Amino acid sequence: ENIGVSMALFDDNFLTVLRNGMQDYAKTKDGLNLQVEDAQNDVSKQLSQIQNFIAQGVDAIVVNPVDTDATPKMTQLATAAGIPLVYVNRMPGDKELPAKVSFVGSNEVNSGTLQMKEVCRILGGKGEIVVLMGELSNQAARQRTQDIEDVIATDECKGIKILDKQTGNWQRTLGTDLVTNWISAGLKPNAIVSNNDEMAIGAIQALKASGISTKDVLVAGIDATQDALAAMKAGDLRVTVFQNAAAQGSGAIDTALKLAKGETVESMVWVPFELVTPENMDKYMAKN
Amino acid sequence: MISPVTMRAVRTAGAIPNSEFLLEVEGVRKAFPGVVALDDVSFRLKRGSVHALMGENGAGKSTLMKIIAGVYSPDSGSFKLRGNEIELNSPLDALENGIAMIHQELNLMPFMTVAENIWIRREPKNAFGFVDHRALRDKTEELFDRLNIRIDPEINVGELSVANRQMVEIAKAVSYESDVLIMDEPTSALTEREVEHLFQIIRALKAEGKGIVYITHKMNELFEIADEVSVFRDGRYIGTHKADDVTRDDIIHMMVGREITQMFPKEDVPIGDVVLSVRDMTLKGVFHDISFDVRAGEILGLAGLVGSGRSNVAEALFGVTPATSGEISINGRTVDIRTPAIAMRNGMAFLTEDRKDTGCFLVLDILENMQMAVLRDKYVSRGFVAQAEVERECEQMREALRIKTPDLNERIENLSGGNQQKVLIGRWLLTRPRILILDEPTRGIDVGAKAEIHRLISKLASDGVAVIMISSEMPEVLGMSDRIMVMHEGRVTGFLDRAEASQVKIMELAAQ
Amino acid sequence: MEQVTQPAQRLERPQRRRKLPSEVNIFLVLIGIALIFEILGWIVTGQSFLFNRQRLLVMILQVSVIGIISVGVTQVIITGGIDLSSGSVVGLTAMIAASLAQTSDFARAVYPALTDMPVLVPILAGLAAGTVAGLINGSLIAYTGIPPFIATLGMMVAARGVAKWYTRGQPVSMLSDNYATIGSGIWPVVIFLVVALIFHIALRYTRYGKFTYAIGANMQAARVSGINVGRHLIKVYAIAGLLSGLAGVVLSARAISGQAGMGVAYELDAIAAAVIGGTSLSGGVGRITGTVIGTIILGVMTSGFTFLRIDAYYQEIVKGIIIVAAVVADQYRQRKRRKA
Amino acid sequence: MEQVTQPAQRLERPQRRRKLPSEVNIFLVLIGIALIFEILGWIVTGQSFLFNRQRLLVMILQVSVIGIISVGVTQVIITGGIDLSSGSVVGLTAMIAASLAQTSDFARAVYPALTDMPVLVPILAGLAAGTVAGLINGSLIAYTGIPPFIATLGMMVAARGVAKWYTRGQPVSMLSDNYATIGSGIWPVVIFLVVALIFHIALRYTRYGKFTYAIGANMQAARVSGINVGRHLIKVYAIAGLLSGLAGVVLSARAISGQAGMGVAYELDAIAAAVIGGTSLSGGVGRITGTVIGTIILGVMTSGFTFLRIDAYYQEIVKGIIIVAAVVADQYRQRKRRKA
Ligand SMILES: Nc1ncnc2c1ncn2[C@@H]1O[C@H](COP(=O)(O)OP(=O)(O)OP(=O)(O)O)[C@@H](O)[C@H]1O
Ligand SMILES: Nc1ncnc2c1ncn2[C@@H]1O[C@H](COP(=O)(O)OP(=O)(O)OP(=O)(O)O)[C@@H](O)[C@H]1O
Ligand SMILES: [Mg+2]
Ligand SMILES: [Mg+2]
Repeated sequence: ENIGVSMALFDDNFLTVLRNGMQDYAKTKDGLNLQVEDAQNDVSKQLSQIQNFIAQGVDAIVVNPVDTDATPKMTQLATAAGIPLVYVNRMPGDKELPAKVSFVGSNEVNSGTLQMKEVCRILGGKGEIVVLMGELSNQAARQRTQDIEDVIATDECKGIKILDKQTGNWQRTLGTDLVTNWISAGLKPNAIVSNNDEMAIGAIQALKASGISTKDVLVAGIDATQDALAAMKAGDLRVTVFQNAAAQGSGAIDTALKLAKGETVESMVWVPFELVTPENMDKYMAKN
Repeated sequence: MISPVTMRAVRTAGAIPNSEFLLEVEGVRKAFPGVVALDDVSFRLKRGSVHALMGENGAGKSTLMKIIAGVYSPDSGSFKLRGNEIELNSPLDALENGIAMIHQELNLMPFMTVAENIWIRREPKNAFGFVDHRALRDKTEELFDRLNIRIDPEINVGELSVANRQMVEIAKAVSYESDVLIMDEPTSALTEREVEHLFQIIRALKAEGKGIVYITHKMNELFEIADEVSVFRDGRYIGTHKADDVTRDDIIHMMVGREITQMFPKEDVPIGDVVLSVRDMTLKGVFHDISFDVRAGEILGLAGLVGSGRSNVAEALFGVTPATSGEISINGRTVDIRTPAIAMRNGMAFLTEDRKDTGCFLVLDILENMQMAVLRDKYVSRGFVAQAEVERECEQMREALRIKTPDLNERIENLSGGNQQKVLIGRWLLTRPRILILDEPTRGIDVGAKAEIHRLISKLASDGVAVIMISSEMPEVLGMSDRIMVMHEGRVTGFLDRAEASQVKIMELAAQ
Repeated sequence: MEQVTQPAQRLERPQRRRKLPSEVNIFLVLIGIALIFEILGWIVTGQSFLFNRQRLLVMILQVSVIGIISVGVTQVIITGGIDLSSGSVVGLTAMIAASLAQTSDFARAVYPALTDMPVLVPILAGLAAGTVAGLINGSLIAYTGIPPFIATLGMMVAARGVAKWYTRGQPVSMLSDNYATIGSGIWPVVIFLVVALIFHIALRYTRYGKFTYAIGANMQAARVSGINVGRHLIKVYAIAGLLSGLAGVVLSARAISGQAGMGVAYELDAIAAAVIGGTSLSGGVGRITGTVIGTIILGVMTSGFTFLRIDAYYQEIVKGIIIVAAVVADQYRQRKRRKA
Repeated sequence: MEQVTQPAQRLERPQRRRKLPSEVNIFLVLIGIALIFEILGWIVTGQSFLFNRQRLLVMILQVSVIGIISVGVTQVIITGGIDLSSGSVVGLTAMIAASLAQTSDFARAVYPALTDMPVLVPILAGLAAGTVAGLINGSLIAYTGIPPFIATLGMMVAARGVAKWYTRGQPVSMLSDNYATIGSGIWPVVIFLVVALIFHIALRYTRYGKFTYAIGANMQAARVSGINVGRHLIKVYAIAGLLSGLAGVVLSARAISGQAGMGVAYELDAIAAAVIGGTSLSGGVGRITGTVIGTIILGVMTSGFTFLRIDAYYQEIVKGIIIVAAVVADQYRQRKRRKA
């Protein structure tokens, strides 16, 4: 079988783990040929890649959508060509997925919620935080930020106040710069909540450079990357959220194969988020 | 075949066989797409002599010199320097073998100082290997003193007038102390004073035993400075003579293959009403209180030394750099000329002095270059250009001006300088102006074409066009003008009628 | 004194050269690239690359948005300028157009009162927004005299900001079927080619075109020739903006969604297409036909990579090499012909 | 012919204008921007913007990587060229340098055999990789005659591809403490300023500098003056590549991690810094001092926005406007002075 895969972005650490998960899993299957393309965060490129796959006559397509609101068009293209389609990691915006189209992934609403609830618990429901946001035109950034705000709106976390939120475009050095700028502006947050681990690590570096202990300022990220877990081991990062990239990857390939063989599968295959704290971190050490 | 490196070694060692000729070129051929620029051309340059090169525009003079200076490589032909066969692969090779050239088109770096321009690649260094700016300045001043040039070495070249840039080019070429010095129309931007000054420099170099190739279209210069003269026509070598053995007419005949009877065919035409009237026009710091009238059918010559502000006055008249105060009226109506577009609407046309900077669209073809100005208000309907019509007009203009080109779709870049100038004249003639301002209209134009352009100007005047002609060539001003306005340092110093005007009187007013 | 006896020679040499338009070169490069893929295709996959209608369509389809921008950018480059803002303007106009093309059965519409509008409304809104951006670029360049690079860089940053601010980063979806039609099937290709044809004619046969070339060839000379350079530049940049707006409309219709991140780095592809097609960044030289070919080269490359299943890691490396090689080959052929 | 006897007159106007360096203007613009933030700071937050050592440091720190690139880019632009590849080369060299700076206690090192190397090894590897990229750019431009835009665009795409391919997209982390030092504290700022100083001197006081300006001002003139234009261009692009390599090293040391996506779009910021600082894209004009000021303007802006807690959505809009306004103000002052 030939499966065409269109990834939203190659340069993203998490998506790289996901991609590798798919490729590693594909190697265990005889006669399976994966063709992975990089959409470079461009909806139009992604659409074109799907159309190229269709012209190629692949047996199934796996899409990690750039823009979850643009998926109806992709669904339509694949359905019209009669080729099975599996969305992975980012939940498609379709009202309903037709037959031969599925989604494999985690519910993004959970990631920010798990993260913020833990932060709230550690802070005891009160304190001041700053938020490091991802790239603003990116859905995960908006969703995770929204989750944080939603948690703060609940009764048990009402005492928490957001001092400022700015975008670090997912990047470590921009995270460092932002936090340094905040510190120099006299902000004294109790916690820095970041939309991903990279910016969280940047925040830790900024704190250290400014002589502030990570014991006094809680830093939280999402993704449980290698660097993040190392930081957690060192006691600098206190909260992160594990999203099982490998499981999503292999799940997506499995689902695609089943669809290609004509089997029916559930339209939503969930792989849950898991909260990672210093207590349970060992079990995630070699995963992402 | 001796490599340039060996040559250099030999030369520095002083072990040069003392052959009679510095330079011998044999059977050179060079073709550009569609044009054979040089065909089996030979040329020899003697030590301690000035060898003039004459020929119509596009005859191939510059091309041959560029080959000698290592800019172009010839398709075939042999090349001897001081009796030794040699091959030049780059301008650097030529320079290191003692060949320096003043190019027809100025080749200076506008944002760098005069001193930096002259000594580029040869900057004096201090003990730490850094460029020594003080020494750079001193060396330049020394050079300028020797050549009797007065230009601030630390001013940016971009701020100099064309004439001064030309002087910088001359100084730069001299500074190489090379045996062979090629001058491609060095005086086209100079007035008599600087020309005389340049001749002094040339005589000194000649006395040092150097060989000078001198290209010009000005006959009088030829007889003043040249020892020998070679003539080219259509890429072919016609002949070489001692300057003393030939007459003006001989040379013209060799150049164009026919007689040219009258150089300044000024017709006497009835002078009409005042068309353009200028009162107290001032651009602060540049020119002051300029007042004059031009009548229909009249040719007003503008004379003055380099930098006297003639070009600035013309630019102000045409709205390129408008004056700060004063009044311009056309046909009795006061007009506020703020842009060239307004000037054109009032029937004006302006041929600028700097072909390259303000004239040619180098990368466009001849046709586009010629039609650009007229499209403002002719040959266009609903935005579309009536291409066939314009092309016909341009073709006629090409014939009238005898522009040498295989076809009008050639890039103007590939034309010889004189032919470029003709295209630009054509551009303005197409607009059928009532007031024509010409700034150095025959710069770089050969005798034959010059006569034609003069006839054309005359003809326009007789059709009732008011002409203002700036020229640094005395005979031209004297021959063509009905009246001459002389300027000095941004002020009008006097008017001379055709009858009373003479070179001496103009110089008196111009130098004050 | 030897006497020259022969009569004055004809100044004009008789042979009139047949000049091929310079696009022929880059067209040959395109054919070359396509043939290489065809041959490799038979070797590697045993399939034909070119004889596949669907693929031929996708090849152009996937670059038609770039192509539309590129037509505008070509004109800007011919004037000697540059437009870095096109990608961001695509993003902005995609948002604006999409926000006016939503259906009423969608609860989160940007303008709940303005749903189910006739399809012309979002289209015109997108075009207008693009034109305004272009007008701002042009006016800045004409009246303040700042370099086009800076004016359009400022617009690039600011327009992206406005696009994100417009719906606070939310994508705009649930667009009407009528609107989606513009971006479906062969439509984007048709729009691209029609736009290209219009401006091919405009550049070659109208005064607008002549003045555009003149300004790029020598701005100073253009001014002295009576061209109102400022006003003309504003026109050219406005048209470039308009076309970016059109690109934004087509893109959002194609994706049936408007997203603030749309069009990132499109300006580079558009400029690349123009330059590959022979437009000179120093101004005065360039043709729409060349740009179209340049655009198609980019498209053929993308499809060819997928077709040959070239590993995504190598694709970019190969793409970079092909861009350079295409221009080198073009230059080489041009030089050789000139020598001949 | 009458003889001219009087001595040659002074041909040039005698008055020697006292010229302020043109950077004074843009410096005043910088001061202006800083003062606006200072005043707004007191109004909005009741704090001083400028009198805060930490902020002053971070202002430059956050742009020092851009600044290092910009010094190289300035030289390229002075020759009349452009370098679009710097951002990608930063990504590539960051990966390469980082891969040689890993510690041995990390299980998944890129080169398990090459861990715990002396810190000079990754640094030199990064610099070498950057220089090679620059040499390729320069050679393409010098020998094939293709426009710098295309050569460096090709490199931009290809180098990013190589960066991704190098570790198949995996980030490279667990770098040694020695290596991390290069990017910590005030080091990046020091490196940036030393680099700027070196090339300020090189451009003003060495033949290398004179040739660079000469080529940009008039390439034909440079050639007939005997300058080997091709060879010099290769040097200039190689130096630009070297500095991008240095930037990659500093950036990866600062992040203590090498990632293929590093440096995206840095080339635009670097070019913007140079142009804001007065470097002309048409070549021949530009100074490192101006570039440094241009870079710092970008840094002040970023810090100012965070300081004033300007909503992220507005930041880009304001940034775009400030870039344009800075250059407009500079031009306006320059023109006024010229008239005076
Ligand atoms: N780079 C070029 N490409 C194509 N044709 C050229 C090029 N340079 C010169 N030519 C052609 O070669 C011929 C000789 O030109 P050249 O410049 O040597 O003439 P010239 O004798 O110096 O004329 P002028 O007196 O006008 O300077 C002309 O027909 C010109 O059009
Ligand atoms: N771009 C410029 N910047 C500064 N000074 C200039 C500039 N152009 C001309 N000038 C100066 O203005 C004065 C008048 O120059 P203009 O060119 O009008 O004189 P001209 O009489 O036409 O002489 P020329 O024979 O050189 O054309 C000169 O002193 C010249 O140095
Ligand atoms: Mg000539
Ligand atoms: Mg003059």
